[in-house]
Amino acid sequence: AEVRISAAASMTNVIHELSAQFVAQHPDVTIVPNFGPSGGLAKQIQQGAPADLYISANTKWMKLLVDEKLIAPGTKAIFAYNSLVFVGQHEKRITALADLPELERIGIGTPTSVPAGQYAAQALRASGLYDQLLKSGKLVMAKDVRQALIYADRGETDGSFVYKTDAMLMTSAKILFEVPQNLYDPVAYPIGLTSSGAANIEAKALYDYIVSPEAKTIIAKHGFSIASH
Amino acid sequence: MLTLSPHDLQAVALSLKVAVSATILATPAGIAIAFFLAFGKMRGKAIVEGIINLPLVLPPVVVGYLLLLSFGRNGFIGSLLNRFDIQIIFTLKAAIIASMVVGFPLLVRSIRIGMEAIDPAYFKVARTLGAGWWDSFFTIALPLCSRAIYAGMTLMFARSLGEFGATVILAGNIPGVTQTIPLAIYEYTSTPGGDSMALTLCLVSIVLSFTVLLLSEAVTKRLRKG
Amino acid sequence: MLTLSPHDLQAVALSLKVAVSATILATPAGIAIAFFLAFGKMRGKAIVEGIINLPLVLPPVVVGYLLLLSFGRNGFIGSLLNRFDIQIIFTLKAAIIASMVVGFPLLVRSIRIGMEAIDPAYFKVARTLGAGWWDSFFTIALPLCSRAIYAGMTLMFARSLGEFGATVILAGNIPGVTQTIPLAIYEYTSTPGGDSMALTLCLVSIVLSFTVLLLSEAVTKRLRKG
Amino acid sequence: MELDVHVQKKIGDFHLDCTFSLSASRAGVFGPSGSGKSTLMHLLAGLATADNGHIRLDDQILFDSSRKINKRPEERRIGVVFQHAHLFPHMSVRQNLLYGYSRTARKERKIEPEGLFKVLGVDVLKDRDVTTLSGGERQRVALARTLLTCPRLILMDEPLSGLDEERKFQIIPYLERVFGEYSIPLIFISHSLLEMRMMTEELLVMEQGSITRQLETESFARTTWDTGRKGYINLISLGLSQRHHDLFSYNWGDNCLILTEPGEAPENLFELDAREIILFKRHPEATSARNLLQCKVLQVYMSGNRARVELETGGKSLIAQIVPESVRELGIEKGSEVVAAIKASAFSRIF
Amino acid sequence: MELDVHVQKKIGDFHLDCTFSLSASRAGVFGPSGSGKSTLMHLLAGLATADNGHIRLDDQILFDSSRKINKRPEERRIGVVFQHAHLFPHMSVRQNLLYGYSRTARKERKIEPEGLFKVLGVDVLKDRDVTTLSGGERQRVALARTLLTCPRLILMDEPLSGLDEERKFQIIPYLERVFGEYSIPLIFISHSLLEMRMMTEELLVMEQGSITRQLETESFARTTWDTGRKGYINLISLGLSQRHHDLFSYNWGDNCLILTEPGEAPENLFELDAREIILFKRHPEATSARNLLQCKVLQVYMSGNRARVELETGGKSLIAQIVPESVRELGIEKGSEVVAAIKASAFSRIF
Ligand SMILES: Nc1ncnc2c1ncn2[C@@H]1O[C@H](COP(=O)(O)OP(=O)(O)OP(=O)(O)O)[C@@H](O)[C@H]1O
Ligand SMILES: Nc1ncnc2c1ncn2[C@@H]1O[C@H](COP(=O)(O)OP(=O)(O)OP(=O)(O)O)[C@@H](O)[C@H]1O
Ligand code: MOO
Ligand SMILES: [Mg+2]
Ligand SMILES: [Mg+2]
Repeated sequence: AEVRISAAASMTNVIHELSAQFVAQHPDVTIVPNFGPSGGLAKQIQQGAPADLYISANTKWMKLLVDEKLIAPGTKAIFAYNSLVFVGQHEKRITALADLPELERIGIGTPTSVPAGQYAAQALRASGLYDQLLKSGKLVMAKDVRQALIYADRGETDGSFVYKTDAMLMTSAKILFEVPQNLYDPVAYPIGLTSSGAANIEAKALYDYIVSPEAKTIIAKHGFSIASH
Repeated sequence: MLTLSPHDLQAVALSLKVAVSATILATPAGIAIAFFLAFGKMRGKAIVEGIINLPLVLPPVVVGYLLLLSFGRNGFIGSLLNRFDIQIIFTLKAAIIASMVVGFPLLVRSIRIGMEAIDPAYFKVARTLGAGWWDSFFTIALPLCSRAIYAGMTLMFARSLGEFGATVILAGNIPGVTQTIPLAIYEYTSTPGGDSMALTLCLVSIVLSFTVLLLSEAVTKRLRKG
Repeated sequence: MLTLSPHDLQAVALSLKVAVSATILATPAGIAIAFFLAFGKMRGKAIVEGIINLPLVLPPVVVGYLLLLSFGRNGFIGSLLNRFDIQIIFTLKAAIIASMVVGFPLLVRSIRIGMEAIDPAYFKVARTLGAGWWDSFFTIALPLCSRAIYAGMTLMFARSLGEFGATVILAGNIPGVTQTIPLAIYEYTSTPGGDSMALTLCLVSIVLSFTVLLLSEAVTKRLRKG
Repeated sequence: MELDVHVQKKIGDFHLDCTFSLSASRAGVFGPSGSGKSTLMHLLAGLATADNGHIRLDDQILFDSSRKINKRPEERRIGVVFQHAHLFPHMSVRQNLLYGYSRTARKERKIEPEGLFKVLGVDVLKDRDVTTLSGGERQRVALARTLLTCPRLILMDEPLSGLDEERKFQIIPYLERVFGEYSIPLIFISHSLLEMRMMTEELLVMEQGSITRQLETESFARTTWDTGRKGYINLISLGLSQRHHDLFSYNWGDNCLILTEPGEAPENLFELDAREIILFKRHPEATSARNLLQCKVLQVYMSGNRARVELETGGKSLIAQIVPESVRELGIEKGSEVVAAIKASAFSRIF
Repeated sequence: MELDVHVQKKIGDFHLDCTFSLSASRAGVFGPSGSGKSTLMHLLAGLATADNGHIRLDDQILFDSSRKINKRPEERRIGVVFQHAHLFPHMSVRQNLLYGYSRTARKERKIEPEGLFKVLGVDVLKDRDVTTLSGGERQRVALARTLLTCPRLILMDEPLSGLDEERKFQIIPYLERVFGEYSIPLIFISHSLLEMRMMTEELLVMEQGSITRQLETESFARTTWDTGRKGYINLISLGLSQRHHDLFSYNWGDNCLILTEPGEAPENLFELDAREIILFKRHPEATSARNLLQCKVLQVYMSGNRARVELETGGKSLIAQIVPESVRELGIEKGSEVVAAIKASAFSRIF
C-alpha cells in the first residue's frame, strides 16, 4: 500500500530517514513523499491533491486546513521544534543580539511570509532592535530560510537568522550565537492526517510512528528539538 | 562528482519525457495559434495574444496556482476530468501541462515571427496550382517557416527542462513520478552537501539542451538544402 | 479587492523600472548577437547559442545562484566592481541584471528568426547605392526585422515582469528597493489569506503586459505603413 | 470559353472598373504600365476579391457579390503565370514542376510532363536548387509548372519578358500548340503587340482601370498601324517550301512567293511589314524584289500622311502602307490594278 | 573608362571564366539565358567574390586575388540596376529614390532629381507605398534610384524588360543623354539587339560562362544580320525636318530623304531595315517609293541565300539586303551604280 506525505522542504532529510525506518518495519508499504513550500502543499491539499499526511513548517497553514476540515479531527500534533540561531563569518566578533547594530547587512526571512523571519523579527522587537535595523536598511529580506543561509554562507550578509537545523547546511559560516528562546514563540512543526488519509491504515501507522517517542531520536539527530523550551 | 545516482537518472528520464511530450503536444496548437495571430483578420487578436502571454508575465508559481485551481477537484477542468476518472494533479501529466503552459508563449512568438516573414505570393501560386487551403498550408506555409518552428520547439524544450515553479505546484515533487531535474536540484539544495549533486544535474540539463540545439540546427540545415 | 496598498504601488513602480531598463539595456546586445548567429560564418556559433540559452534551460533559482556567485562580494565580477565601490547585489541593478539574463535567450531567438527571413538582395542593393556595412545594417537590416525586434522586446518585457527565481536570489526581497511585483505576489501567496491581494497584483502585471503588447502592435503597424 | 466579367475594386487611389465578355479562346489584355492588368488577373484567379460585381466562366459563377458567391482559387482551376516566377524556395526544381501536376485529377492530365520539359528546356534543370536558377530559367520552370495542371483558363502576366528572343519564339509555337490541342483558353498580358498577335485573337485594351476597347487583335493591330513604330504586320502562313535556286518558293493562294527562308514544317508563320511592299503602276524591270504580284485594290484608307491600301491577290489579302502622295501619283483607288513588289528577304519567320 | 577583368568562379556546376578589357564607355553583355551575365555583374559590383583573378577599373584595383585586394561594394561606386527592382519595402517611394542620392558626396551629385523623376514618370509615385506599385513602376523607381548616385560605372541587368515599348523608347534617349552628358560608363545586359545597338558601342558575347567574342555592337549586328528574324537595321540620325506636301523632308548627306514622320527635335533617330531597300538597275517610274537614291556599291557580301550590299550615297553609307539571284540579275558588284528605292514609311522613329 501507499502512503503519501506532503512535507515542508525543510523537513526533507528527517522525513527521508523516518520513512526508511518505517519501511524497514513495514516492507509492504511504499512511502511517496512530496516536498515543497508549506503554503503550496496546503493549497494542493485544498484542491484535492492526494495526500495522507501533511507536515507543515508553519502552524498557520495547518490551522487553515484544520479550519477547512481537511485534517482529520484530533490528528493535528506538534512533533518537532526548532530554534533560531544567528550565523555568519567567524571573524566578526558577534556574540549577542545587542552586537547586531555594528553589522552592515543582516539576512532574515521576510517576516510576513517566512516563519523563521517572523520569529527573528519577534526576537529583535523584544530586544528593541527591529525598527532601528529596518530603518537603517540593514535587514536583507530573503524568500526563505535557505536563501538567508546562502547569503551568510557566501559572506553576502554579515550574518543571518536561520533555524538551527538549517545551520547544518553551512560550509563556511559558523553559528555565532543562539537567539535566546524566551524572546520568541516556540517554533513548532505540526503534522496531521488528512481527512482522506484517515482512512488509510498505513498512513495512520506512519503518523503514529512519527509522533512516537521512537522517532524522537532521529528527529533530534537532525537538529530539531523534541519538546518546547 | 559527475556520477548520477539512480534517483538522479530517474529525474533525468522524467525531465526528458516531460520536455519531449510538452514540446510535441504543444507544437500543433502553437502553429495554429501563430497562424491565426499572423494572418487572422479578426478583432480578438490582441486579446488572444495577451492571454497566451500570461504564463510569461506571471511568476511561474502563480501560474502553478492558477493551473491548480483549474485542474483541482473543484476546478473547471478538474471536475470535468474527474468524471472520466482522470487524475491530473501529482502525475506526470501535470508536469507536462505545466511545461506546456509556461513554454507556450515562447513557441507561439517564434512561429509567428517566421510566418509573418513568408511572402504571401507563394501561397497564391500554390492555390492557383490546385492546392486547397490546408494543402498549401502544409506544403508551403509550414515548410517555409520550418526554421522558426524548430526555433520555437527548441525554446520550448529548453524552457521545459528548466521549469520549476509551476511544476512544483501542479505536479508536486514526487521522486520517480514528477520529480524532474529542477525539482531534484531543489531537493539537493535543502540537503547538507547536496550542492555538488545539484551541480551535476545542472550539467546534465545543459548537455541535454545543447544536444537538442545541435540537432535542430542540423535538421534546419538539411531542410534548407532541400 | 482591486485596491493597491502603497507597498503594492512601490512594487509596481519597481517592476516597471526593472522591465523597462532590462529590455532597453539588453536590446542592443541582443541585436548584435542575433546578427552574429544569423549571418556569422564562424565555428563557435553553436557554443555561443548554447551559452545564451543556459538561463532558459536552468531553473531560474539556479541562474540566480550562479549570478550570485559571479556578482557576490567574492565573485569574479563582484570583487572587481567592489573596487570601484559599485554594489550590485541587493540593489535594483541586481534585479535588472537578473531579468536581462533570464530574458536574453528569448530576445535573441526572436530577433534572429526575423533576421534570417530578410532577403539578402536588399542588403546588396543598399551596398551598391553607397551605404557602408553599418549604414545598410541600420537603414536596411534593422528596419526590415523591426517586427521581430519588437516581438523580442515584448517577450523580454513580459518575462521581466514575471521574473522571480533569479531576482529573489540576486537582488533579495527588500520592500521599496528590490521587491518587484512577482516578489510581492510570492509574499502574499506564502501568507494564508493573501490570495486576493496576490490576485490584484497579478491583474496589474497582466494589464501592464497588455499595454506593452498593444503598444508594440501599434508601433509595428505604423512602421509597416512607412 | 465564355467569360463574363463585371468587377469593381478600389485599391488605395486606384479604381478598377471592368466590364467585358470574352468568347475568344485566346484573349489578350493590353495597356500601359499601372493600368490595372495584374489587378484584373488577381480578381479572375480568385486571389483578390472584388468589391462589387460578378465573374462567370462558362456555366460556372466564380464570383457574385450580390449572391455572396466567391469560389476559392483552387476550385476555379484557373492557372496563373506571374510576372515573377515565385518558385517555391524549399523545393527542388522537380518538386516545383510537379507541384500542380500531382494535384491535378488523373483524367485532367492532358500534357505529358517530359515532353513539355524538353520544349521549355527545363529538363536539364530538374535536379537543381531553385535558388541557383537564372532569371529566364526560373520563368520557364514557372511556365511549365502551371501548364502541367491543364487549367480551364490560363492567365499569363508578361510571362515571356525574362526570356531571350530566340527562346521566346521557340516557346510560342509550342504554347500555341498546347493551348490549341487541349483547347486551354488563355488570357495573355504583354506589352508586345507582336506577342499579342501571335498568342491571341481578341484584345481587351485597358486604360486607367477600365476596359476601353474590346476588339479582334488583328483589328487592333490595323487601327494602331499609323501610330506605332512599326507598320502594320501582315502575318502570312505558308506551307512546305520548294527549292528555287538558292531561295525557296511557296504556294500562297494562286500566287507563288519567293522567300529567303525554307519552310520545313507543315505550317510556317512569317511576318511582312506593310511598309515593305512597294506598289507600281506597271510591271517594273530589273529589280532586286523577287516577288511581283498583280493585285487589285480593295480599299484605300487615308490617315494623316499615311495611306493603307488593302489588296487582293490570288485569293489572299495583303495590306500595304504607302504615302498619300503616291496614292495620287499612281492613281490608286478602289478597283484599280497595281503591281506589288516584295523582296524575298522582307518576309521574316516567326516560327 | 578602362575596365580590365579576369575572373574565375565556380558556383555549383557552373563555371565562370571571363577575361576581357573594355574601354568603350558603353558596353553590352549579350548571351543566352543562364550564360552567366548576372553572375559576372555581381562580381564586378563586389556583391560576390571571384575565386581567382583581378578586376581593375581605371587606375583602381577593385579586386585582386593574388594581392588579397577586394574593395567593398560601397567603395567601388558601381551602380547596379537589377533584373528585379528590389525596392526597400519599409520605405516610401521617395525614400527609396533618395537613398543613394543622400549617400552621394555633394560634389558627385550631377543629376538633378526632379528632372530625372519627370522623365522616368516616377514623380507622381513619390508618395506611394512601394508595395502598391505595378511591375513597370517598380523598375522605373529602381532605375532612378541608381542613376541618382552618379556612379563611376553603371551595370544594368535587363532593366527595361518590365517596361512597355512606348515607355522603353521614351526612356532610352534620356538614359543616353544622362550617360553621355555626365559620362557615366555603362555595362548593359539585355536580350534585345535593338536595345543593345541603341545603348552600347561595344559588346561582350557570353556563352556558358565565358566571353567568346568582343566586338563593336554594330559589327555584331552586321554579323548576325542573316541569322536573326530581322534584317540588319540601318540607324539613321537626321536633323530638323521641313514640310514636303503632307510628308517631311530631311537633309541626309547630299541627299534629301522623304519620311512620313516629322523631326521636331534637333536630333532624331530612325531605323531602316536593310530589307526594305529595293535596288534597281535603272530609275523606275511610277512607284510608291518616295526615295530614289543614286548609289555606288562599296562592297557585296554573300552569305547563304542572302546578300548584303554596302552602298555609298551622298557621303553616307547604307546597307541593303537582297538575294544573290538579284545580285546576278542586276549585275551588282563593287563599283557598280544602282538606284535604291525606299518608301517614306520605311523609316521608323526610335526617338
Ligand atoms: N495596394 C495598393 N494600393 C494602392 N495602389 C495600388 C495597390 N496595388 C496596386 N495599386 C495600383 O494599381 C494600379 C494597377 O496596378 P497593376 O499591378 O494592376 O498594373 P499593371 O497594369 O499590371 O502594370 P504593369 O504593366 O507595370 O505590370 C497601379 O497604379 C498600382 O500602383
Ligand atoms: N548558387 C548556384 N549554384 C549553382 N548554379 C548556379 C548558382 N547561381 C547561378 N547558377 C547558375 O549559373 C548560371 C549563370 O546564371 P546567371 O544568373 O548569371 O545567368 P544569366 O546569364 O544572368 O541568365 P538570364 O538571362 O536568364 O538572367 C546559370 O546556369 C545558373 O543556373
Ligand atoms: O519551505 Mo518552508 O515552508 O519556508 O520551510
Ligand atoms: Mg502587372
Ligand atoms: Mg540574369
